[in-house]
Amino acid sequence: MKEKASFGDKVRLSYNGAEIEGTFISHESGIITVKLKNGYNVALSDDRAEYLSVTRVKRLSEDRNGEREISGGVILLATGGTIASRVDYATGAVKPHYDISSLLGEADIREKLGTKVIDNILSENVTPEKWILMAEHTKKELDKGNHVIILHGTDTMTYSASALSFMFEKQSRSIIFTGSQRSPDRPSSDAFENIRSAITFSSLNVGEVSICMHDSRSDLSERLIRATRSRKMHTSRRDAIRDIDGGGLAGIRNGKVSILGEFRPAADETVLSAKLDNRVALVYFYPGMESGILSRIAEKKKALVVMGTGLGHVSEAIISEIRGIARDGVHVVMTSQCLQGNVNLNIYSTGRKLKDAGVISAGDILPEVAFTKAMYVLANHGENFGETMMKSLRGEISARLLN
Amino acid sequence: MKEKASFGDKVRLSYNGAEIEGTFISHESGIITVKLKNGYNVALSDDRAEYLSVTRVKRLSEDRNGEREISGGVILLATGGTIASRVDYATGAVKPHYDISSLLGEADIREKLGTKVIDNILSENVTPEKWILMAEHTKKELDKGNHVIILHGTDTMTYSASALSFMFEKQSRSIIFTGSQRSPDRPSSDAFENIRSAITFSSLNVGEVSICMHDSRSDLSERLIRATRSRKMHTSRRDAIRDIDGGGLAGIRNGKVSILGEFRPAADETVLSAKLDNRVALVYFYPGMESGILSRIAEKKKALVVMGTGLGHVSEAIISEIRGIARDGVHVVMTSQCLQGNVNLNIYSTGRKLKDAGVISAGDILPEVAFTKAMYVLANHGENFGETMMKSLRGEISARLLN
Amino acid sequence: MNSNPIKIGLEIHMQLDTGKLFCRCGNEAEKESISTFVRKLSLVSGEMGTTDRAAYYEKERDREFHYNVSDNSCLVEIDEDPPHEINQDALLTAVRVARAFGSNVFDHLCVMRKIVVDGSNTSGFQRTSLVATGGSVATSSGTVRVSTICLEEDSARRISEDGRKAVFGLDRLGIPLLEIATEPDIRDADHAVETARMISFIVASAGHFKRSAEAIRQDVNISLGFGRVEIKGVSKLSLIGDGIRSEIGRQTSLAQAVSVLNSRNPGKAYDIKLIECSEIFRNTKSKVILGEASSGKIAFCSLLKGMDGLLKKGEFRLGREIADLVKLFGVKGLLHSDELPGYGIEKDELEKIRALLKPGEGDAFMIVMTQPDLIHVLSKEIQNRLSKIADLDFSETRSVSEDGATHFLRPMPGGERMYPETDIPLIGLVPVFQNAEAMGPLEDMRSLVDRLARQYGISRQDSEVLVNEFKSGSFLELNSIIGDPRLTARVLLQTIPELERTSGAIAYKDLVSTFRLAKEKGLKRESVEAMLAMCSHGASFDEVKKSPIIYPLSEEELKQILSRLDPGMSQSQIIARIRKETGRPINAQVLSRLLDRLKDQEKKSGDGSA
Amino acid sequence: MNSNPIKIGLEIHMQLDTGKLFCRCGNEAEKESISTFVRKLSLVSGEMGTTDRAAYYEKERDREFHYNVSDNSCLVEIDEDPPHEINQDALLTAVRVARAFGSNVFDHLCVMRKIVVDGSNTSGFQRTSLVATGGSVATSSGTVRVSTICLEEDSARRISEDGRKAVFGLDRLGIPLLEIATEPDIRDADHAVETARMISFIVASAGHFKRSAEAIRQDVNISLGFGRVEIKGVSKLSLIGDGIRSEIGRQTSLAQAVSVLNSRNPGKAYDIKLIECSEIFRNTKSKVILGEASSGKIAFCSLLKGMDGLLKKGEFRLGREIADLVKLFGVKGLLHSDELPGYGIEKDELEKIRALLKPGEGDAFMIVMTQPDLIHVLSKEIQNRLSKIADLDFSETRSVSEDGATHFLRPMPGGERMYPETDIPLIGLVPVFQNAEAMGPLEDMRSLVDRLARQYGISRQDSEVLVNEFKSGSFLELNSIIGDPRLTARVLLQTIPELERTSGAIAYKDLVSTFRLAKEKGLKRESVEAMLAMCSHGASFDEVKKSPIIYPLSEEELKQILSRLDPGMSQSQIIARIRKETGRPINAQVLSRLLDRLKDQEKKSGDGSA
Repeated sequence: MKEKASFGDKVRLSYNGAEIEGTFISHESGIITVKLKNGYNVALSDDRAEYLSVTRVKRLSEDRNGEREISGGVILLATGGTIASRVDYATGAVKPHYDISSLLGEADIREKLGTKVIDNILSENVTPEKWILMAEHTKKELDKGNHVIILHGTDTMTYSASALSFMFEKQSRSIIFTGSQRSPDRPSSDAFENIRSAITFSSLNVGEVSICMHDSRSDLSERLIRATRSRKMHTSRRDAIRDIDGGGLAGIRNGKVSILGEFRPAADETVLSAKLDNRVALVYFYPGMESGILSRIAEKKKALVVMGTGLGHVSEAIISEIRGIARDGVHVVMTSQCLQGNVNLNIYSTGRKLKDAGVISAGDILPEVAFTKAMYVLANHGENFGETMMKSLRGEISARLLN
Repeated sequence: MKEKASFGDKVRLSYNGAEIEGTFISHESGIITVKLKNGYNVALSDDRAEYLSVTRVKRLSEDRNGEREISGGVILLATGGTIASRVDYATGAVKPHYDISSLLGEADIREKLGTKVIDNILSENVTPEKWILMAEHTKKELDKGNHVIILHGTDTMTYSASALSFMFEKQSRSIIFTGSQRSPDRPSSDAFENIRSAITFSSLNVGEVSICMHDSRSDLSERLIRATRSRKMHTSRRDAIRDIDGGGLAGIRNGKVSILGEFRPAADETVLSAKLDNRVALVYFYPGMESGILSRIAEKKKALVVMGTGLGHVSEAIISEIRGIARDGVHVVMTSQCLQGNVNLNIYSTGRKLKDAGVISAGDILPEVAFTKAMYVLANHGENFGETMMKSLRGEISARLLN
Repeated sequence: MNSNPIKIGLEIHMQLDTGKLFCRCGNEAEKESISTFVRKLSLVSGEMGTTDRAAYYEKERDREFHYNVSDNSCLVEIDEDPPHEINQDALLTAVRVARAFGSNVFDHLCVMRKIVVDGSNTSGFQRTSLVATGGSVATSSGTVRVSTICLEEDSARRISEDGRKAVFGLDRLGIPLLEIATEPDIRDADHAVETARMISFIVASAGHFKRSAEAIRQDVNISLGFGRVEIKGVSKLSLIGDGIRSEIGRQTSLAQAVSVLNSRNPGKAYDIKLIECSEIFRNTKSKVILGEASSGKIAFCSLLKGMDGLLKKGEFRLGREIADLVKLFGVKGLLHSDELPGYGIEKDELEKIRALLKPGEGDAFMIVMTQPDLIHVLSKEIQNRLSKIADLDFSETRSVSEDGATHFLRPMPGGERMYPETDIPLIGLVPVFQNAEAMGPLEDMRSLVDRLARQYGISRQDSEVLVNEFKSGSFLELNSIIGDPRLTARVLLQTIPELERTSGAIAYKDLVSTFRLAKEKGLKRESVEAMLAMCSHGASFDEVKKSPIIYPLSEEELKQILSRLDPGMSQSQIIARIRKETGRPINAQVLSRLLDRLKDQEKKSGDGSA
Repeated sequence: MNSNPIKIGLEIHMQLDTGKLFCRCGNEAEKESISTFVRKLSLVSGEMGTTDRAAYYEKERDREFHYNVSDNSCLVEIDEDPPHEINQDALLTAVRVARAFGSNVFDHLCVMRKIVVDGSNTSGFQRTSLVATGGSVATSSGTVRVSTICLEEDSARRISEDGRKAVFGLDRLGIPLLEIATEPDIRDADHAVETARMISFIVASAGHFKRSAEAIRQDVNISLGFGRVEIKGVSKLSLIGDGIRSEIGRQTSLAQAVSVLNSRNPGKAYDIKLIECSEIFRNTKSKVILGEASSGKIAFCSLLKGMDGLLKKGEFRLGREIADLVKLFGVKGLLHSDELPGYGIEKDELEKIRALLKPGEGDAFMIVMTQPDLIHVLSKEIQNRLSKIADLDFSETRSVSEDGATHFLRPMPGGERMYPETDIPLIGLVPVFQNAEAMGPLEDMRSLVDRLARQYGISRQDSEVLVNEFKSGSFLELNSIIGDPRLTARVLLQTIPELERTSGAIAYKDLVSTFRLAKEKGLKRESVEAMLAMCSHGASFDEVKKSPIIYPLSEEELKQILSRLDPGMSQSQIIARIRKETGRPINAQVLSRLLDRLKDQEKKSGDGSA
């Protein structure tokens, strides 16, 4: 009885003696899902269901991506993520599926906007190769005089945005990442407000890669955050992406923009160095971590970003292992599990030993940002790795820590 | 010229033609450090310094640990950490070195207090074996009718306190961890207030393992936090250890205690299961993580706690690897890098695939707590690992998420 | 005119007191607003790619929704956390109820999202799932078929609405609702009331229903052949009957008006052009116009072709059909020619309006006071509604007021406003079946009445009322606290109904608290009643607990009062006097003892003085 | 009596304007209090295991310290982040200065913590390091040897103090201070002033010093053979001389008093027993006692053995030594027998005191108003101080008031109040030496005077004053903004001193802002002076910028005024009149042109009317 009907067909089935009539949705893992006329879906065990009739219904093409070129305006580049999610009938869960125009249906802003789909992935599947692609697409649009808004999943938004931040050594227009924590197939989605505010923020001409997301659980305010000082701090809240210590650039509330911090203005030209060396691993230290494990992770790597405890510590037991790894030419960068505050290897004996073992620390750089920065520095400033890691290139390290 | 003088001796040296007179501090790595009469230390390159005279000074014994047994009171168990730190002349940095009595010099509270040194380590060097030792010492004191205050480094305080929390299935008296972010050798140390408030909190008779630390940057208020809902969120602030979503049990401000949340009262008896299985690793997922790395980490492990992105995701590329690891009998527990909010494997296709691969998720449990819990569950409820991980044993999982 | 038979169907929604459906919050809030937040709702394509009409209609009123976060809500209600596992007690109850109706229960539950963009759901949808179809309930007028049994989430409680801002409380959002829908097998108003009662009883007997103000709501579907009208949210049984009767009357006369109208306007051209006419009313004395104008509204008027005498004359009430609609857009000032002159509008003003609109024979006109930016949508909406009515399509959603009259609420929602709740995988019901099996069938009405009377020693009459009013669950719970069935029955059947009639409603949680305190402190009926009276007058239970007047007078206090009283008074006179003076409960036993002692003393002192 | 030679040494502290020493905050704050926090300080064992006496003394006054967080501070100043790397500019300046004195610079810097528990350092210590020892400065009275050159952090600014609560601002905390200490080679007050000037010049000539109110502070060490007295925080050169002179007078007469005292009290028993005597003053008319009593203080008295006539008679002022001490504990009301009767205290009250204390021949007594809980510490502290004085040990830390008088501050700190700053590893100076080498030696006083006069075309006299008053750095910076050396010199040497004398101080940052605005808007001297006058009167620069009165009158405005004036007035009369009327700058050129034109017109109209 496989594939008796296809999505959208009208079906009649007998089930447990009763008759079920409706629209065929799916038939997976022994379950036939039918949408009844009253709108409810019912799930029927296929061993007890029998098709009485199937009426084929021709579905309209779903090709409504609505891509639209533009120059001298604002372009939305879609990469996937929740903001691009729709129901996946195969698993019953949400999957990326793009139709940018539906996101703009509400806003009376189509005129100044272009749209383009450059990828269609859930953001946990992003890779350094994808960042390079994103950067190249972005470069093309900047060169056309467009501000760029990248629609991206929130899970790895900080990783992607900071990677682009490093690769764009200069940028002539705004590059803003936005996304949503509630998929746009629900009326309460944050996608609409986030996109609208990103478009507003783009006119500030911030010459840094930044992120625009909700600033609270209310649909009243969005915040523009420096990519390299952002982090997703909640699995599900709308305001999950926070600025960690000094990453807040601008805010919007009821359409009114206010400047929250200093930022680099847009440059006259765009300089993109679309090179990343992906031989970097990010490692979380934990008490009792046995020696040997770091070396196994460091195999074939050029740099290791370690998330140590407190000011940047690991146990005595693996300091010597780190010394060996560093001696073998793998850069070891120390960050902190605490996320906030500076790493400082001068305070405790452990820190001094780590420093002596060749470990690099870079103030309050966030672990995820240190990870993407290491990829950029390896590929572009490999000969001065340590020195470049310690220098703030894109506001990723705070000279003054205020919180 | 090695070991010509020892710490505390009076010395006269000629240096660069001038004469230097003072107290000998150290001679390490080619540098002789001398404390001048005006209190300043000077560091002299030993190749240009010559001893003119050395007068031996007999130092008083430093044996002032001041251990003191007690029953029916409050006992401070010292394990090391910043709260026990003093200057280490070997490296010039701070190292643990215990003299509990000096911490109490200020407080007019000696009478009700006992003190005991059970270890002397920097907290990054703590191990599951040490947790068992701590638990056993604690048990002995509880059995004597004492409330227990454990002085511990803040770096891994959450790990240690949550490990004890799981091992103590019942406790007849308070077990409170405290520490300091500024070492007590400085007048501005937070140690004094933290210990004083921990002693006050102990009278609440909370039947859970908890943590008492500063609640703000001011020396005015401390907070009692459920061990399993605590996390160090700043490398250096006094209020670095925060309660993450519902871990606040009680507060103190100017000596006034207020109850902030519900807690389990002390039980009639103490039940300790001092068993942990240390074959657990904590792994941070990052974009582009290559397959193979997880398997290498999982070698000889019984459980892997993964810090995924967002609601608990990893890239498509390593889901199949996780499936293999799980099939080989290694439990895989998913937590979130976001730290706040629930892990939920039902929302996105990635999550559903992970669930299908056998991955366990446990609401909003913190990664570090999932790590110590896994050790406890493996050793004590190994046959029901998944089920027990998903159940809140010590308030580590919130039934209701309010933030 | 109406030759079609009347068809009536019911949807009964009953709250289950199991705790919320998709999180672990309880049904009752202690604090109703610990924080607030604001949301907007946007409309997106539904599962089948088309947008629902009713949803669109709500959205058109572009609003801001403010929510009060209660202490029985969490991130799930705030729409900041996906739903958790379904509440197993609620699921079990649903299955047991479905079996009691003889319905076909599905093996799996597909949780759906029903789009609701009026703000009553923070997510913009209500989670609902079809548990069973089929089955029936036997009534005195024959069998009424059950069409569907759904388990769904209750919506947020609407607190206030002011223009584009609506305020909701989250305390109710997410409480499980069991919805039993019947086929249109009901014949008339009385039959509907009986059917509703029967269905409610079956749900109540599953043990997870407690009667309270919002615990039950009924929707009535009624068709006279002009499309289906749904009367939403009827909270009392008696209103079902009244609503049905008045709706039948409304549709009947509306159909007559349409017939007149269509005869006058064969082309059915109901163009509504709202023209500004504020200049005409510059010096008006009309309070209606002046009042609205003072809040910035402006007068517009429009011709109503062919409607003269149909707007409000005799049985005809076409005017109200327009007024009910525009009210939704905040337009309070609607005046039409059937009631003019009047409302302080002078003849010369009317003449000027007529000069402007040039109404012909049989034409009417109306004047509305509104914000100019609403004019476009208002014209369109009025025109749509009139065209629909003229087509004898009366289908829509209506509400019913306390007097039984029904009012336009919104157009009837389409069938496509649902798509799957993607955050919740398919829920297998087989383990629930096993549990339901183990618990056996639900107790029927008669045997429950018998059991209550027998087991708790209350009168058969009381037992019957408890069961009929769905108070048996409350009775059992409260009695288990205090262990005094007669007191419990009295409180439920006399004290509370009387208090609710004379002062105000009493929350079920306060009732529970009252019984607990009475048990703890050994308080008697007088104290219980004093406490409930305070609750009914709006006191918080904290205040009640601390009030001295709920505690009986102590022996010492009684003695002191007695010493002041005329010794010649009878015991009942004394009780009345003390009650009046102190307002506090009197322990009759103690009083008797004291009076006896006083008499003895009197005797003795009498003896002494002899 | 005093056969020992007078020995005077100096410590000159000068702020370097390089930005802060151990973080990357600047020297100047825009906002002085963006948040606040509260700390306590606890005393712990020092490096050598003993506790410092002065530190203990501070701690005894158990206080709460409130800090205002300025916008030029970060977590380092809040003591919530360990120190960052040392400021390389400050380090380089220190090394260049040390070389200019011919001092021996160490190869490494050991940063130390100097315990300070008066709250002026959030950490409870000041970071300081010894850069060099030895060297000298040549003066007209011979060579003065330099003992040490230290680079340290400035302390927090004390804003207010009220009992146990002290308030500080973080804006100043952490600014680098270069401390030059001399050996006690200075002979007298005038020599001290000259030496201070010479040293300050050398530091200033390294280019990182800007004269401002708090930028320079001098400590004077003085010994007459009775132990070393340190006069702290002298901010003006002139006060150095006055302070030294008054301190010599004080010590000389104090030594004489001690000699009398010791002859009366051979056993040196200075037991202070404070006995409550409030009963005696129950009906007192003494305003001193009544005033203090109204704030809850109580009268205590004590015998002062052998001190009659030494407390305040002729040259003797032993009473002030006690009063200065008790003032630190908030005791304002101290009365002693040398000044009684007096202060409204009556004879019979004195008799009662005498009856209580029973003073013998040569004994004095005192009355103090204080809180009872301070009695124990007060008695102990007074007794300690008197014993120490009687032992001819006058060593202590003192302050100096504007009139040149010195006052007790606290006991002299011991030598053990320092231990290593463990958060900062040893700092190697060799790379700094290379930079210092590359920059060459500092410019000496004479060549700088020459260069300023020559290069900028200002008078030699102005140049000398600029250099002498350490204003050459400011001159160079300000002139680089505005490019007008004469205006710059005038502002620094005339405008500002005059304004600061007549109204108030002007922050250096406002001076910079004024010059920037003048440059940007092309404003002339009159405007600059108007701006500075506003600043001096306390206006914020934001207010200044927006004020119309700093902008010259436009041609139009001038015309209008002129049209109203008597045409017969002279140009200078006109200017005076306009200035008086408008208070605004006048562009002389424009005015002249207008006047000329007016005259022309007059002529013409004269012609016309002829």
